[in-house]
Amino acid sequence: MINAADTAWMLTSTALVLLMTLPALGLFYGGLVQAKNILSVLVQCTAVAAMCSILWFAFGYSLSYSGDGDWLGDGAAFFLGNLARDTVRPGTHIPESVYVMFQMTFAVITPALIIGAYVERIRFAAVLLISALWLLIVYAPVAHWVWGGGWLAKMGVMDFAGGIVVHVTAGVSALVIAWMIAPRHEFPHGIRPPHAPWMVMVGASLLWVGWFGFNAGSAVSSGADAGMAMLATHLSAASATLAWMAIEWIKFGKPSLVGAVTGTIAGLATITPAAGVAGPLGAVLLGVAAGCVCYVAVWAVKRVMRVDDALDVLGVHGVGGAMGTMLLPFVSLAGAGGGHLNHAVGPQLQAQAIAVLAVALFSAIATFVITKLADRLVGLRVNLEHETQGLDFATHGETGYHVNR
Amino acid sequence: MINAADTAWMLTSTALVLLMTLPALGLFYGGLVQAKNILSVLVQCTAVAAMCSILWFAFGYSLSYSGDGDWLGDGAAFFLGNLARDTVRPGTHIPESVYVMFQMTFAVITPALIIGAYVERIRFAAVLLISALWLLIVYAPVAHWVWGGGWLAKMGVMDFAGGIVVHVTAGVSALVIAWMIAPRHEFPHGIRPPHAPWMVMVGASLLWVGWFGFNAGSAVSSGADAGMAMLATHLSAASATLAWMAIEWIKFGKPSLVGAVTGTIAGLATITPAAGVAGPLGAVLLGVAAGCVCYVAVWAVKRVMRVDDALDVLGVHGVGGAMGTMLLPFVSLAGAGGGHLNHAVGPQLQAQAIAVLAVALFSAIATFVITKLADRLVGLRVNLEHETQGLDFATHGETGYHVNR
Amino acid sequence: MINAADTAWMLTSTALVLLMTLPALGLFYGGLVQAKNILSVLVQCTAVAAMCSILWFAFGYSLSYSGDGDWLGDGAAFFLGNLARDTVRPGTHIPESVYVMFQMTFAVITPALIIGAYVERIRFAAVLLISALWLLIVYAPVAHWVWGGGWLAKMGVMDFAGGIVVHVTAGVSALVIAWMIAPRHEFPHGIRPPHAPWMVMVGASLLWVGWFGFNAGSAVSSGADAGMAMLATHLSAASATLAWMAIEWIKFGKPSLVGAVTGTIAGLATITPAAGVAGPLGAVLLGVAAGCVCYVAVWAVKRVMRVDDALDVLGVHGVGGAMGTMLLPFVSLAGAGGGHLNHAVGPQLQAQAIAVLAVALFSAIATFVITKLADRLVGLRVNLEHETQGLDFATHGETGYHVNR
Amino acid sequence: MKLVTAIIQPHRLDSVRQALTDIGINGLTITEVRGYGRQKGHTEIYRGAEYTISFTPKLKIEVALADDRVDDAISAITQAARTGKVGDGKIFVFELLAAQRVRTGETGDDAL
Amino acid sequence: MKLVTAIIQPHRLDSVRQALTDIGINGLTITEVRGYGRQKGHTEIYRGAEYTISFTPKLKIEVALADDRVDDAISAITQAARTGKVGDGKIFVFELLAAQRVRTGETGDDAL
Amino acid sequence: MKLVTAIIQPHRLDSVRQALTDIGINGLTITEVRGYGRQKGHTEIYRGAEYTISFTPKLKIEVALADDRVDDAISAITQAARTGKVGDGKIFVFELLAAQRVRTGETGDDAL
Ligand SMILES: Nc1ncnc2c1ncn2[C@@H]1O[C@H](COP(=O)(O)OP(=O)(O)O)[C@@H](O)[C@H]1O
Ligand SMILES: Nc1ncnc2c1ncn2[C@@H]1O[C@H](COP(=O)(O)OP(=O)(O)O)[C@@H](O)[C@H]1O
Ligand SMILES: Nc1ncnc2c1ncn2[C@@H]1O[C@H](COP(=O)(O)OP(=O)(O)O)[C@@H](O)[C@H]1O
Repeated sequence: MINAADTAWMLTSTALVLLMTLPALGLFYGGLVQAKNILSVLVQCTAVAAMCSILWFAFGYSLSYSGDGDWLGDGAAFFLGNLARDTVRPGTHIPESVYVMFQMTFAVITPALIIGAYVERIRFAAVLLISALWLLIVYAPVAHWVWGGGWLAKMGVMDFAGGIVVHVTAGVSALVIAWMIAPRHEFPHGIRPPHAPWMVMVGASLLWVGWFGFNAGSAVSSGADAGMAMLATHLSAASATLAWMAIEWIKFGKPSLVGAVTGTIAGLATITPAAGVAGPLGAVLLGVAAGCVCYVAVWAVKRVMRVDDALDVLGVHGVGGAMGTMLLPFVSLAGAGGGHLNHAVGPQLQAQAIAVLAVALFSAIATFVITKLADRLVGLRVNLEHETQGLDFATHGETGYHVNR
Repeated sequence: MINAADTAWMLTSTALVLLMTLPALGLFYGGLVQAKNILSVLVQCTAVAAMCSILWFAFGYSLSYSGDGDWLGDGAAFFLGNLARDTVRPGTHIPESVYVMFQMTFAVITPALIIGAYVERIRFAAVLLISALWLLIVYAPVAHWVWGGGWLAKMGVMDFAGGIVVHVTAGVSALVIAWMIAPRHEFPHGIRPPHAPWMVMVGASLLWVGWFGFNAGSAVSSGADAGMAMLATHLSAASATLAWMAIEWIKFGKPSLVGAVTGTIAGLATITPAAGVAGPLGAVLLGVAAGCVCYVAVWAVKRVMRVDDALDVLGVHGVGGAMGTMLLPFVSLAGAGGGHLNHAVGPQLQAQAIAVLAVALFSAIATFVITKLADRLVGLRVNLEHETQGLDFATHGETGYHVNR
Repeated sequence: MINAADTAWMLTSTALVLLMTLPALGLFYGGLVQAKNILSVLVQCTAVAAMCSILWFAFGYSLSYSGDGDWLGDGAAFFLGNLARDTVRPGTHIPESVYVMFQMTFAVITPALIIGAYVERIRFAAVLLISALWLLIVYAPVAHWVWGGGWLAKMGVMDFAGGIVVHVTAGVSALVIAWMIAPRHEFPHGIRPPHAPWMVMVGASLLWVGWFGFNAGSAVSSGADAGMAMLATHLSAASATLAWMAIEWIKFGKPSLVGAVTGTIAGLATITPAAGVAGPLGAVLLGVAAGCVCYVAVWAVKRVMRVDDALDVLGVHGVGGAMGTMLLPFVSLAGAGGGHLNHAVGPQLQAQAIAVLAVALFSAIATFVITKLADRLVGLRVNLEHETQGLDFATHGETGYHVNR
Repeated sequence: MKLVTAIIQPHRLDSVRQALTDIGINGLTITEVRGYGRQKGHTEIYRGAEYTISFTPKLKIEVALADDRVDDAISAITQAARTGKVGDGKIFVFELLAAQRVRTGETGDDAL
Repeated sequence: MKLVTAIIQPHRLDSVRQALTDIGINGLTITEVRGYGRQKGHTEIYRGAEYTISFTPKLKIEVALADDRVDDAISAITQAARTGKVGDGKIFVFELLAAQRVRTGETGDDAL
Repeated sequence: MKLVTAIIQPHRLDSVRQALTDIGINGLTITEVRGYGRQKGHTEIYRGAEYTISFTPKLKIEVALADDRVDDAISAITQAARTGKVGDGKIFVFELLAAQRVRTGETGDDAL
C-alpha cells in the first residue's frame, strides 16, 4: 500500500538525481574541457539523458527489475506495458511509476558519467551508439544482479546506492573506451587547462546537493535510514574535500578549486555503496580515504598507465566506488549509527570483493566489444582538423561564447 | 484536514516551480540573446516575478480561486485578508497558504514566459505595465475559468498543469506583443546568434527539473497521480529532445545544443495539460509529436508570419500547449497507465477545442488592448541608439561581462 | 516517534539549505568580485562548508544542541558519539540524524556569509582559521542561547530561522573583520565593478529558492507553519526586490540587476526571524522596510563608516536580520495569518532588543579576538603584489576564465 | 603598400565592411580595443557606489592595400563609420614595407 | 606624426594613462594582448597535472601624437609602467603618415 | 629595426612560436583578432534560422627585430603557419623607428 510520505521523498529524490545529470554533470565536465568543446559535452549529456530515458522505458527497466532470474530480468515490463497507475512497487510503499522514474535517473547518469573519458575527440554518433548498447548490455544486467534480485543480491552483496552498479561499471568502462579511442592529440603535454574552473565548482556543488537524493533516496522511504544516509553522504564529501585540498596545499603550496571539488566528488562516489551502513564517524573516515586514494589513482591513470581518461572517470568514480564497496564492512563498525551487514565482516568482505571483481571484469569485456562494434559501425574519432577546431562547431555547428560585439 | 505528506510534496513542488523562473527561465532566455542584453532579460524575469507575486497576493489569487462565478472569482481573498494560518484549501488536504504559494509560482512564470517575445528592444516600464495588467486581465480570469470552477471547468475541460492556462495564454499573447512592438532592427537577417548556448542548456535543464514540481505538483497530493505525472513529463521531454535533434541532424548534419534543449522545452510544454491522463507510452508519443510540430511552428512564425517573436514563445509554448490539450483525449488511451477523461473521447475533444479557441481569442484581444494602452502610457520601444548599445547599459546601467582587467 | 512526512520535508529542506551555500552563495559573491578573484571566493565557500561540516560533527552540534545549560551545550554529542540510527530529536518528530544535518547546513552558511567582508585580499589560511574558531566560539554558543534552550530561549526570545543566530552574528562579525583587515588597496575609488552581474542574479535566485528550506524548514515539520513561513518568506523577498528597484529607478533613473537582487536578499534576511509569526500582509510590509533600510545601511557602511565590508554583509544581512528581529512583534499583528508571540508586544520587544544587543556585542568582541589571533598566527592579508595579481592565481594557482585559444 | 588602421564604434563594423567591399577591398582584420579620448567613458552604479569605466569599447580595423587605394579606403571608412558623435574614432595610415601571403608565399600587392 | 606603442603590465594601465594625461596627451587606444619574452609565462596544476601557460597577459597602448611629443610620451610611459620586474614591457615608435578624425574629417595633428 | 606582423590560424600559434625560438627570436606579442578575406566566414543555425558569422578568429603575432633577422623570421613563420588552406593569413613588415625596454630603459636592438 502506498505511503504518501515515502512517495513525497522519492519524488523529491528523483528530481534531485535528474539535477545531477542535467545540468550538474554537464557543468562539472563542461568546465573541465576547452572552451571550444564546452557545448559538445553539454549536448552529449543531454542526448545521453534523453536517449537512455527512452531505452529505460522500453527495455532497461524490465531487464533490471522485472522477474527474479539470476542473470537478467524478463520482458514483462517492456515499454512499461504492464504499469497500472496505482501499482505499488513490491518491497516498497511507493507507486511503481515513482520507482521506475527514480531508477531511470540512475540509468541516465551512469552512462553520462562515462562521457568524461572520451570528450574532446569522439564522434557524436559513437557517443549515442556506445551509450545505448552499454545501458542495455552492461548497466541493466549489473543492476539486476545487485538490485534486481540477481546472483549478487542472492549472495548478500551490499551496494546501497550504486558503488558497484554505477561507479565501478562506469569507471572501468570509461578506462576501456579511453584506451581504445586513444588520447587527444595534445596528450599528455599539450593539453590545455580547464577553461572554466568556476563552472566545475558549480557542477560539483549541484552534484553534492543532488547526491542527497541519490543516496538518501536509495532508502526508498522517508525516515531514519534516509536521514543517516544523507548525513553520512555529506560528511564523506566534506572530509574528502578537505583531504584533497590538504594534499595539494602540502605538495604545491596552492590548494586549487578544481582539486577541492574533485575531492568532493571522490568522497561522494566512495560513500555511495556504504551510505546505508555508515555512521557519521565511519563516513568521515571513509571520506578521508577517498580524498587520498583517488588523488593517487587520478595521477596513476594519467602518468603511469598513460591512458587519456580525460576527466578521470576511473580515478574518481571507479576507484572511489570500488573502495567504498570494499571498506563498507569495516565502515559499518566505526562509531555509533552504523547499520547492519548481511553477513559477518569476513564473509561480507568476500562477497563485496567477488562483486567488484566480477562486475569490473564483465564491464571491461562487454565495453570492449561494444566499443569495437561502434568503431566498425560509425567510427570512434573525429578527424584531426575537427578535433583542433573543436567539436562545438565541427560537430554541432555552434560556438560556446559569443561575447564579442 | 491537512495531510502532512501531501503538504511536504507541495512545499517541494513550490520550490521547484519558483526555480523555473528564477533562475531557470532567466538563463534559458538570457543565453539566447546577445551579450549586451543578457542582464536586461534577467532584470525582467526578476522584476516580473517580484511584481506578479505581490499582485497575486493582493488581487490575483482572489480573482482566480475565491468564489465560483462562471467568469471571475470574487474579492473575498484580496490581500489574503481571510487567510488563517491553518485554513485547508477546499478539495485538497494542504494548507491554503501552500496552495496560494504554489499557484503564485504559476502566476509568476506565465507572464515571465512572454518576455521571450519582446526582448532586446522593449522599454522596461512597458515590461512592468504589460505584465501587471496581463496577470490581472488575462491570466487570473482564464485560471478561474479552467481551474477555479469557471465555465470551462464546468464544461469538463481538462488541463492538468496549464497547457491552456499557462502556455496557450502566454504563447498567443507573446505573438501579439511581438507583432505590435515590431521586430528588432536587424530582424531577420542581421540578428546575432545566441551569445551563450551553454547558458541556454543550463536554463533548460533546470526547467526540466522544475517541471517535475510544475506537473507532478499539479496533482496537489503525493501518490500515484503525482508519480505517473512525473514519469509522463520526463518521457515526453526526453522523446521531444530526441525528435528535435533528429530533425536537425537530418536537415543540417549537425544536431545542435540549442536545438536539443528547445525540443526538451517543447516536450515539457506539450505534456503539461496531459500529464494527468498520459501513461508512459502516450507520453513518449506525445513528445515525438511535440518535437516535430514545434520545430515547424518555430520556423513558420519566423519565416512565414515574419513576426519577431524573438525567443519563439508561440512556436514552442503556445503551439505545444495547444497541441497537448487537443491530443489529450487520445493520449489517455495509449498504452497502460492512462487516466480517466471527464467525457467520452469525442465530447472531450470538443470541450478541449472550445477551450483552446476561446482562451486564444480572449488572450489575443485582451493583450492587444493592454499593449496599445502600454504604448500610449509609457511607449513600447527604446530608441534605436539604446537598442544598438544594448539594454544592459542603456536601461539598467550595467555591463554583463567585465572579464577584462 | 518519527513522522515520515515531517522527515520528508526536512530532508528536502536540508538539501535546499546546502544549495544556498553551494553553489548559490558562491555565485552571488563570486559575481560581485573581480574576474581575477572569482575562484578564490568559490574555494573559500567550498572549504568553509567542508571544514565547518566536520567541526559541527565533532563539536559544534554538541555545544549547541546537547544539554540545556544557560550558556553552552555539553560534550555528550561530541563526534555524534551517542547518535543511534533511529534516535528521535526531542521536541520534534524527525530522526536526530536529520536534525543534525539540517542544523549543519546552517552552521555552514553562517561563517560562509562572512566571506563577503574580506574577499579579494585575505590569506586563505586566515579564512580557515577565522571560520573554524568563529564557528565554535561565536556561532555554537549563540545557537545554544537562542535555539538550544539557553538563556535567550528561556527569556522567550523569538528567532524563527536565524535573524539573530545567523544574520546578526555574521553581519556584525563581518564588519569587525573588514575593519581589522583594512580596505582593498583601491578602496573606495579604484574598486572595479562586479565582474559578472548575471552570476550574482543566478546566485540570488538559488538563494531565494533555498531560503524556502531555510525558513519553512525551520518549522521542523510539514504543515501549516511551514506553509505560512514559505509564503511570508516569498512575499518579503518580492516586496524588498521591488523597493530596492524603485529607489534606484528614482535616484539614478536606472534600476539595476545587482540592485534588484540585493533587495531580494535583504528581504529574505529580514523575514528570517519573523517567518514563524508573519502573515502575508506583515511579510509584504516587512519586505518594503527591508529594501529601504538596507539600501541606506549599505550606503552608510561604505560612505559614512568608510569600512570596506566588500560585499555588504553588515548592510544587507546584519541590518536586515536585526530589523526583522525587532519588528517581529508588530509584524505578527499585521493582517490575517500571523502567529503567536511568547509575550505581549512590549515585553516581547524588550526581549528581542536584549537578544540583538547582547549577541551583537558578543559577536563583535569575540570576532575581534579571533581575528587578532589569526593575524598573529597566519597573517590576515596577502601582499600587494598578490592582491594586484588576483587571489585566483596567487593563492590557488588557477585562472578563472580560459576562453582564449 | 600602406596599412590603413581605423578605430571605430563597434556597431559601425558591418557598414564599414560593406563600404570597403563595395570599393573592392575584400580583406581586413579587426581587433577588439578600448579607447580613451574626448569621449570620456561612463560610470556604472552598483549598490549606490559609482564605478568609473574610463575606456569605451571600440573596434580597430586594419586594411593593407596598394598605395593608390588609400584615399578611396579612407573616405569609404569615414562615411560608413561616421555617426557625428564624439567617439567616432580615427583613421591612421602607415607605410607597409612588405606583405606576404602565408598560404602561397605571394608577396607585394598580390598578397593582399 | 608618430605612433607610440607600449606593451605594459595590465595593472599599470591606470598610472600610465594618468602620466599621459598629465603631459596633456588625452587620447589613446588599448588592446588586450598576451606576451612572451624573458618572462616565461607560468604553469598551472590541475588534478596533479601541470599545464604550461606560455603567454602572459599584457596591455598594448597605442598613442598617436605629434613628432615633438614623442620623447615626453616615452619617458612618461616608462616611468609610469616600470615595476623593475622582468615583463615590464617595451615601447615601440612608428612613423604615422596620416591621421584623420572620423567625426569631423580633420586631418594631421588636429585629428589627434 | 622592423616589426613583423603575422595574421595566422589560432591553432598554429604553438608551432610558430617554436619556429621563432628555434631561430633565436624569443620575444613576441600576440593578439586575438578576427579576420575577413577570401575565407568567407561561416554560418551557424539556431532553431532553423541561419546566422552568418563573417569574421573568422585569427591570431596576430607581432615581433620586433633587427633588420637582418627579418627574412629568417618571415620564412620561419610562413613554414610554421602554413596549412595550405584559404585563411592561412598574411605577414606584414613595418619600419620600427625606435624601441625601448621599459624595465631598463635600454633602446634599439638591445631592447628586443
Ligand atoms: N591620440 C590617439 N592615439 C590613439 N588613439 C586615439 C587617440 N585619440 C583618440 N584615439 C582613439 O579614438 C577614439 C575616439 O576618439 P575621441 O577623441 O573619443 O572621439 P573623436 O575621435 O570623435 O574626437 C578613442 O576612443 C581612442 O580609441
Ligand atoms: N621582440 C619582441 N617583439 C614584440 N614584442 C615583444 C618582443 N619582446 C618582448 N615583447 C613583449 O614585451 C613583453 C615583455 O618582454 P620581456 O622580455 O618578457 O620582459 P622585459 O621587457 O622586462 O625584458 C613580452 O611579454 C612581449 O609582450
Ligand atoms: N588586405 C588585408 N588587410 C589586412 N588583413 C588582411 C587582408 N587580407 C586578409 N587579411 C587577413 O588575413 C586573413 C587570411 O586572409 P584570406 O584572404 O582569408 O586567406 P589567404 O590569406 O589564405 O588568402 C584574413 O582573415 C584577415 O585577417
